[in-house]
Amino acid sequence: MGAQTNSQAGSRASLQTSNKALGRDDLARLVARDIKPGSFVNLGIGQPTLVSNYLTADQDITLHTENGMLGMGPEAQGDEIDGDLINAGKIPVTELPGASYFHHADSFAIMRGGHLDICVLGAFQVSATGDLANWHTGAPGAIPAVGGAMDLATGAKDVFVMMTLLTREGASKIVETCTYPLTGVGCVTRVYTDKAVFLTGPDGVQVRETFGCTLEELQELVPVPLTAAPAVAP
Amino acid sequence: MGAQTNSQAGSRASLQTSNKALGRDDLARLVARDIKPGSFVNLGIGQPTLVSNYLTADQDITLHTENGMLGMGPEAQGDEIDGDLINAGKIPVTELPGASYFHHADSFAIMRGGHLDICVLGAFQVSATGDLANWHTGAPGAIPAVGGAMDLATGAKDVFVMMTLLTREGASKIVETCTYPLTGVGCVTRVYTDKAVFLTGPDGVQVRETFGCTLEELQELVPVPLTAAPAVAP
Amino acid sequence: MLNFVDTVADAVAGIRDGSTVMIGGFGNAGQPFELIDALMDCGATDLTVVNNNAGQGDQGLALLIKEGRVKKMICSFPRQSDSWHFDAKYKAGEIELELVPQGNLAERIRAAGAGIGGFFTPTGYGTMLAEGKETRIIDGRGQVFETPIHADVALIKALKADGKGNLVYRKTARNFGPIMAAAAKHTIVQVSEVVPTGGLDPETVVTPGIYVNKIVKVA
Amino acid sequence: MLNFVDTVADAVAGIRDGSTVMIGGFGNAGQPFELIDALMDCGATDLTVVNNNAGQGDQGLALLIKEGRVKKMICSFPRQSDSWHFDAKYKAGEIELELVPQGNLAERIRAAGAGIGGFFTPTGYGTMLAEGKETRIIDGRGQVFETPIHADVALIKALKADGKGNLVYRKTARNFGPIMAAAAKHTIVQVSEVVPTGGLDPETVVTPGIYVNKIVKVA
Repeated sequence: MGAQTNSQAGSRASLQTSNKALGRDDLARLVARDIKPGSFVNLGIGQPTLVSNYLTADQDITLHTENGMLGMGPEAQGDEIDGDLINAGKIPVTELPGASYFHHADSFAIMRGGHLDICVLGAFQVSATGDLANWHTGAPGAIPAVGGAMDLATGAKDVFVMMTLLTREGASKIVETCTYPLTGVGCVTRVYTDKAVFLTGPDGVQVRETFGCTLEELQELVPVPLTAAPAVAP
Repeated sequence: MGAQTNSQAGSRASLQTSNKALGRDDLARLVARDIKPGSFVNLGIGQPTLVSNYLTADQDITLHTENGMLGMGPEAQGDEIDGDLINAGKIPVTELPGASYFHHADSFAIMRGGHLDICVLGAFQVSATGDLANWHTGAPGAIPAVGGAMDLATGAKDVFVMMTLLTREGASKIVETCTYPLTGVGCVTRVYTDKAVFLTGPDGVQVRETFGCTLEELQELVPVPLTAAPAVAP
Repeated sequence: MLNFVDTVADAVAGIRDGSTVMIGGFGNAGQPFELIDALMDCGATDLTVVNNNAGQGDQGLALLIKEGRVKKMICSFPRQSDSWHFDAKYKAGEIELELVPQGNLAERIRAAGAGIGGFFTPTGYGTMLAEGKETRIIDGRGQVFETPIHADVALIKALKADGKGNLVYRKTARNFGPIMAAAAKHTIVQVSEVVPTGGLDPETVVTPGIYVNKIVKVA
Repeated sequence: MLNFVDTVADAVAGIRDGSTVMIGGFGNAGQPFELIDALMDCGATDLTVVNNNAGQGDQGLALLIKEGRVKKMICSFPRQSDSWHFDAKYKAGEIELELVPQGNLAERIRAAGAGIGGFFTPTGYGTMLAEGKETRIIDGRGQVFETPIHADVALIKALKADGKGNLVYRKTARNFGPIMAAAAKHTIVQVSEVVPTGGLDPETVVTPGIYVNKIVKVA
């Protein structure tokens, strides 16, 4: 499991950093390693929450939870469980030294004011220009619920998406134009999937590394033009 | 000095509640007695500050200072003086039990959000419809400075003005239309002067009581139509 | 005027049919359950309720919705695994929903308390939640005009109050309490403890008493 | 990234000519005098300064103005009994003044930190300070459109910082610190005391460390 997380080796010549697709935990570990030391980060509900399991003390990452806290610690266990100390997913969590509490408007000001270095979100679809769809299927009769997704998508300096590349039906979730209702326009900067890491933005979609496939094989799965990213540190 | 402060006696039949014009302290005492128990009040810099000398403990008035405090106490004396505890006039003050501190945006939210029951301000001019001019003479070359005057004028539920009725030159400061630059439009609800208490608003100018003059004598001084206010508790 | 009352029934007395009621809390943290139960018991109906969610399980706000007392929800996240009473009313067309991104919900409530007439925000721009709203490009970013959410009444939960109505909260239960207290004409607070005036450090007061109208201690 | 530095000179190193610099304080309370002196010494010029006032006496901001280092002041109350250096520059046409009602100043700074593109407020409506600005009637009240005030740098004073950069203030010295810290790209704080991480109660933190970049302890 060492090679695929050595992400700095992702050069044009050796895009493939794993000989098999990544599992959810491997992907979470990879995202965790890509987060710069000292960053302030919000991890979305669901798969992104796994990232916290792989952050190291050396990284000194401060986690934000939008219901009103910086310095959130791991999920609470046993006696630690306190109904007044929960995360955005309403799961009991813990408080780390140096934490702080604030009300909802102040908490969303942190997100909306561009103060978070990174948020990590799940997605239904990401477009070639970084549009995000992750809140609503748009299905007739579905009850919509948005929460803080739009604030995170438009507010954080970098928006990382974690998702499987393909739907259960085998369709690419990286698309030319999102067919699901949008969460934000042109906001996603990086997409972590089981088969590759993509960089998205105004210049189109670049591939930083692949897992268990070549760039050519990946291109066959994804309906937008892919190019290899220049070799740079993540 | 008892009669003129018995303001509830100000009926149509006996508008005159003092046989002489009021001094600054008498006026401050009168304003203080008119403030309803339990009110939250901001006293402007200068003459309005005198009002605090006449508030009683029974009234349980909470004073706001816009630099960031509720529960402001009297001016600090001797050892009480603390450079970190000042009022909007930058005078050292004291803290009463039950005080609270907040930052400037939160403090002005209290003012601008309509949460103060009363603010008391000085004025250059007040118009018949309650326009206020109190921040700028408009003189050529004068350096303008506004501070929190406009926020207080537009934000408080009731805006009381304290001023002499006449300028040094003998002109009425209650005017048809302000000639000085405005602080706020239609915001003043009551004007306390040395010669009378006026109620201003969309219905024109009503006189609640007079000091050392009759309504007729007052009308000769003031260039807008005056009527006697219906006898009601202040 | 600040009043300390003895019962939650006294606390909610006077809430009228047709009122807009803000209810604090995010999940169970900060939910004023006892005040919501009292609102249920007092009979007020035709309510517009502002809350992050739209009720969970068979308690509190969910029951108010079940009983048809809520004509409209303003919230960010109505659909949850146990929001069945809302779901049923919504699918039956018996409740109106104004869905608001959570940050816009918080900022609009804050705007009401702070006397702001409206504001532009990038959140929601280009999405279906901005449809029909005024937009403009500011500094190169698309932004949406959002208006304040005022309320007749706020029901919130705090940890402690002093005799002046100053409030402190506990951990993430703080959430919507401070902004709802400022946005409502009449703020009703349930607290775990009332301390004498002077018993809270002025540096640590989160909601100044100016925003509080009624306080009830709940065991 | 948060850095603790040893000297005020290190703290202000890197402030460039032409920067917009917010300076905390109201009167002397909360004025970061040592940081202002260091800004004086570092030589940065052509500055736009955001402060409630425009310098008093012969110290701090007044000296920066006297030395011609400030091209523009954004403030609410420049004219004071001892604002002679500003007065002279202003009368000589050597300094630009953007006069802002104090609440608009605070709210515009807050808007910058909170990602708001602009807002409508009744303050200033119908006055000369609204001339040339967009207005509209909202709920029957005239309102003026105001835009956020961003800054490159904020210089503020707090009482204590912990190892994470969380700040608490003291009494009315809090004033502009919290909102300026959020509105500036780079926030530099002078404190009286640095305590270990964990040494501040999380309930009482006023400025979370996310808003702080450099901290220097001043004796």
